[in-house]
Amino acid sequence: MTDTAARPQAEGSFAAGFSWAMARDLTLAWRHPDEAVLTVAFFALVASLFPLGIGAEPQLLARIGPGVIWVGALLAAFLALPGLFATDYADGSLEQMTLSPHPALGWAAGKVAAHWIVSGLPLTLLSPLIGLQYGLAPDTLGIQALSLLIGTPVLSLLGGACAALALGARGGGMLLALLALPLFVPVLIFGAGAAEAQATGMSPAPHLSLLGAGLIASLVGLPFAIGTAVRIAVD
Amino acid sequence: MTDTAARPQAEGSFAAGFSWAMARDLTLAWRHPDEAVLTVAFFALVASLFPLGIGAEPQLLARIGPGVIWVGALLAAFLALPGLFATDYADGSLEQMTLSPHPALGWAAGKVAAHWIVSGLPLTLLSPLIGLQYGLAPDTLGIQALSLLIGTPVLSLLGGACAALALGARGGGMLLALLALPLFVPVLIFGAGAAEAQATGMSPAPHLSLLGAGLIASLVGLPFAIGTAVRIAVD
Amino acid sequence: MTGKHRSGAPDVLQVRDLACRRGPALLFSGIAFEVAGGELLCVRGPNGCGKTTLLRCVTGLTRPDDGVISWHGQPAQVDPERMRAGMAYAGHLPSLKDDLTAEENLDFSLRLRGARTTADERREALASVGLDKRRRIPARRLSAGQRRRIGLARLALDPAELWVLDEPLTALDDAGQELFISLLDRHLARGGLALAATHHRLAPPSAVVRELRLG
Amino acid sequence: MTGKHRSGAPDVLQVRDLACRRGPALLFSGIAFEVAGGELLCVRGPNGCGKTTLLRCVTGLTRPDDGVISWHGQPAQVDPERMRAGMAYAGHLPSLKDDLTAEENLDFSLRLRGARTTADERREALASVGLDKRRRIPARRLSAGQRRRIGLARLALDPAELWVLDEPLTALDDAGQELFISLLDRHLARGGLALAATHHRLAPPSAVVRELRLG
Amino acid sequence: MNWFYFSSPSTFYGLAGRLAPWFFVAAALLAAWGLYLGLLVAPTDAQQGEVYRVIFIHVPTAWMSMFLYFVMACYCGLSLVFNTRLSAMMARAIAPTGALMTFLALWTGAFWGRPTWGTYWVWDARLTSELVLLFLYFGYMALANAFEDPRRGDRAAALLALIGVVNLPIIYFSVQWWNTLHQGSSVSFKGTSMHVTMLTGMLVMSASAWMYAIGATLVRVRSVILERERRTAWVRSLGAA
Amino acid sequence: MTIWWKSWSDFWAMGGQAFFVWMSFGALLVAIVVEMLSLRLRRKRALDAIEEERDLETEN
Ligand code: HEM
Ligand SMILES: Nc1ncnc2c1ncn2[C@@H]1O[C@H](COP(=O)(O)OP(=O)(O)OP(=O)(O)O)[C@@H](O)[C@H]1O
Ligand SMILES: Nc1ncnc2c1ncn2[C@@H]1O[C@H](COP(=O)(O)OP(=O)(O)OP(=O)(O)O)[C@@H](O)[C@H]1O
Ligand SMILES: [Mg+2]
Ligand SMILES: [Mg+2]
Repeated sequence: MTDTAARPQAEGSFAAGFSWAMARDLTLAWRHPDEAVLTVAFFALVASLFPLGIGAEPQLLARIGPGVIWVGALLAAFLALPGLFATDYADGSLEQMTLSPHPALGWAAGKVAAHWIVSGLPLTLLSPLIGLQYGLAPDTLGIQALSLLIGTPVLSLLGGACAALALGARGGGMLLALLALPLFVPVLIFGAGAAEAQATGMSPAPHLSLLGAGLIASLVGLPFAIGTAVRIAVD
Repeated sequence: MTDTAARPQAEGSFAAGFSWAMARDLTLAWRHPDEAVLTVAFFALVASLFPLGIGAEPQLLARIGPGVIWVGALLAAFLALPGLFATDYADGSLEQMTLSPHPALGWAAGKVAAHWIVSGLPLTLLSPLIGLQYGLAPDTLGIQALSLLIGTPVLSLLGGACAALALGARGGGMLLALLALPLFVPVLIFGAGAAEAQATGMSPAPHLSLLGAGLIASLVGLPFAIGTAVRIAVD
Repeated sequence: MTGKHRSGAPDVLQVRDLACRRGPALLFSGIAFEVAGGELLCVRGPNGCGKTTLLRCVTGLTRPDDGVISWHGQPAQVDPERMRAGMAYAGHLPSLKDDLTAEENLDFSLRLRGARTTADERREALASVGLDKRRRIPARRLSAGQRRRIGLARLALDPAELWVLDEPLTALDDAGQELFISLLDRHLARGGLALAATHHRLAPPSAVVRELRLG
Repeated sequence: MTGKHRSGAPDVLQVRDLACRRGPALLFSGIAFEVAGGELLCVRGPNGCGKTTLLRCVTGLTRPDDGVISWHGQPAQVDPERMRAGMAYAGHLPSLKDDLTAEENLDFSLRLRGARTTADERREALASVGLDKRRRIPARRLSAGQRRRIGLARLALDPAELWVLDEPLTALDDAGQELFISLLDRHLARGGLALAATHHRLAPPSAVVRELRLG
Repeated sequence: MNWFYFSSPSTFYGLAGRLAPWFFVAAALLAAWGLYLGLLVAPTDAQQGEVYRVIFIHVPTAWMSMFLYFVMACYCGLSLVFNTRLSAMMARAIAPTGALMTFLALWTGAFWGRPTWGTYWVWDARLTSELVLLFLYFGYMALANAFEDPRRGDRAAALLALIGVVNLPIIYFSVQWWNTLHQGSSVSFKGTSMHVTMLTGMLVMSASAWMYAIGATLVRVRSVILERERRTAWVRSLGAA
Repeated sequence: MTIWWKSWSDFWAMGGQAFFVWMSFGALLVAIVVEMLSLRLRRKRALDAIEEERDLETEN
């Protein structure tokens, strides 16, 4: 063989791909911290739109609180989705990722992880504050935050898969909605269910364990699905 | 002067710009009817998420019905916004529009009109159905639809202005949320207020006339603002 | 600026004292030139010297830091619509809609320019750039060169007096380049004028070609 | 296919019987070629003949309708990761992030390719393509040619054996084109191989250049 | 006096530096006087009790929140029409102080509302439009900083500020146009329904807030000028000294 | 211009509404402190940026 040995041949690995994608997306997000700030601002805005539209009776608010917070979280997570792959697709970065020696599993998971850190995590941290506005009890607030902590990564993973699928397709963001929202619904039900169970004096454990099971299943299956969807999109 | 007179010099006009933009955007939308279908689907989904997150007690639902429908409409209108100028910006069409002999007022208004026909109108037409699910009374349904009919064009105009301003900015959708949602709030309040007044036996007229005044003011001022914002964006 | 020779026609486009800064640096300043009917002015210079910026300043897309652009003897700010009606700009971006066919793309871009053309004229123009068979295919399915050719067809039908062209030969094969040259030649012969930024040699046979060196 | 002459090196890339259809039409079929270390294969043909499609089939981005691509004697499907590690693709799209600086763009794209480079190497590579002063500017502020030059710096540091290049000379000025040729020449002299689709003449002095005509 | 002389950032930088301390001194003196009147001298309000003393910050900050927005919008208009650099910088410098004033009006209003209306917050027209004002300030700042090229940010944000001006009359007249919980104007040109010490205290505090806002804006605009002109020769020589 | 209050403790108690009054005046104080600090910080940052750039320039 020829003397390309002068330069060591490239080696791909899951870890390298994961850390590459995460580092890059976090750098991009850090360059514009507004994005993360704005996710949170959106969440806060949606949560305050409801008292506007519905009126501000304390019991009513406490009653719909957990549901509204989860719907707000879901919409905020959802809004951040189109950006997850769209720009990488348009500027050709996705082609390069598909052609890189790192397995698709790695960079797909890395991108979703970065997305969660920028959108899901701040949202989870903010939720107790919003909950206070709706007059939720302290223990309910805790369960609410816990359910978001388990639930939002599932949202990011599911959303990532849908975003990747919708990439090449026409209709853009709306198609995404149609695909992602129905998948989000079970997460919403168990997530809001946990806080509501706590509020009404029942045990939130069954809901939470279901959410956890969902998280594990998504972690195992979805990054691979995302990689495959991206490969189809760039063809 | 030279003999370019062989080809008649181009003439610009408001009407030509308006009809050009509307025809083009409707053609594009028609090529993918999914977009319009999906706006409506998103609206329907958001509206049905609430009973899921909150639980389905009839009185509670009837109470929050108008608010939820308006919030759903607002979010659907909002989600359709980024697409309004983004692709035209990315592929250079906006540059060509700014350089066309037609005044900016014309094509800006045309684009917003097309956007409303594709997103706001179907949503208004669907609202009575959703209202029925929430158990609203027939007269409330009518006022609800009327308030949407007056209010959604305002949302499209305001949203269009914000989308044009946010063009090329980092932070994308989230910045748009920060800009647009606070401006949407008054529309939401008066819109939902109209239906609620009707539901509680008061006159919806003051709310509706305020909405109407808002519509007239937006029609007069905002297309011009949109044109200016686009001009700033392509610089 | 090196002019081979100047025709006697009156100057249609006059630029005086143009300056533009980008970030910290002054890209160019004190640029002055005029172009008369039948003339082609080529803007040349290495990558990043400001050719694109200069062209955009002339069209009015970018606001220059200094200088005056006159159109038929009148500053362009006075009646920008008039200058826009008389000027066609073809920049780096294609301004094609991927979902529309070649035919529809051409139709819409001409209507935006306020040009009145018939379907036959448009069809003929597309045929002349070699897209006859592909005029019903969505633009996203066309090759890089075929997409550029839609732009050529647009130029051929645009009534504008001034063409402002940024890298017009990109992605075109030899036949495509010849086609472009002949289009440009016809435009200039008719009394039109053109301003182009390019790394290639442009030599339409019947025209006065001048050069402006930047950087 | 016209080969000037063939070196004795073993073939690294072998393509047999490749066919691809787009829409109703067969773009090409029965395409076969092989490229050995030190060789450059130029794919030529008029606009829309399928050059880009051919290149994408070879890289594995597009699935061909028929044919086998072998890498070091083994069909590429058997171990796609191995072929991907040994191949760098530079297509129509720049794969630059507008918000990252030239330096960061280069760093991330090399890490994605699994290449280990030091900051000094990257800085030097950027300097060699003339971006020394602009390496801290976000890519969106760079001119068309400067953006392409980041791609040249990337190629210079990529350890890949095979370069797949689609219109590599687009938007480059004369100095940039020479720069690219010398990079390509160094790559080939080292025993690398390259596959390029272009409308320009490419003649790196020390290499075997062959042509594949399509359409 | 040659206004163009001072509209150049480099001269204005010096001028602002010399003027700002005086505005702060004036603000401090007026505040001391106003707080003395408001907190120590003024009598209790018959209906509301002592909590009415919130008025001495609520009203001045509420007025300033609107007034600063108006001034900011004027600068924005100037910068859009005449492309003057300094007015864009002034607008940027005003925004944070304006947002602060808006926030204070909301906050003090909320703590006033709890004992008088029994709630911290209601969605009535004035409160809502004041909240929208806060978001307009935030939107202005976010948009102005969202662009790579600061001058693009200036122009886009200026347009937003001009669109938002519509909100000002809504805030101001909301108590007249709608039947709101918020009370109507008690200061008018025809006369006032207030105790004279209260009125003086409120006006003095307003003057103080005004001086403070000018001072803060001048200090901030100096930083903005430095950020924006940091590559010019005069800034270079400035730092080297 | 006589002082209204009988004693300091009266003053601090604000007729039983101390919480609301002092939350408001306290917020004013905090706001001014925060703004002053942010003004300082912004000026320092601007000067640092100038310094840094000058260093970079002399280095090249
Ligand atoms: C968060 C809640 C509140 C907000 C956003 C708010 C906002 C405002 C604004 C913007 C103004 C100036 C309007 C103008 O000059 O006409 C104002 C004035 C005033 N507010 Fe409030 N306010 C709030 C709560 C309250 C409460 C609870 C009270 C007392 C019960 C109150 C009493 C007043 C009074 C007396 C004025 C002076 C009116 C005048 O003389 O013009 N406000 N408020
Ligand atoms: N759905 C379709 N129907 C008909 N033709 C199609 C379809 N999709 C693609 N094509 C054709 O396939 C070809 C794609 O060619 P490709 O992009 O590979 O060309 P190329 O040789 O790279 O051209 P260029 O020199 O212009 O870049 C084009 O001629 C295009 O018109
Ligand atoms: N914010 C900035 N800071 C520094 N330089 C900048 C900034 N914005 C733009 N530039 C520079 O301004 C120039 C813009 O040039 P322009 O795009 O007009 O070049 P061009 O002559 O068209 O080049 P090409 O031949 O590559 O297309 C580039 O050199 C770019 O690096
Ligand atoms: Mg250029
Ligand atoms: Mg091609």
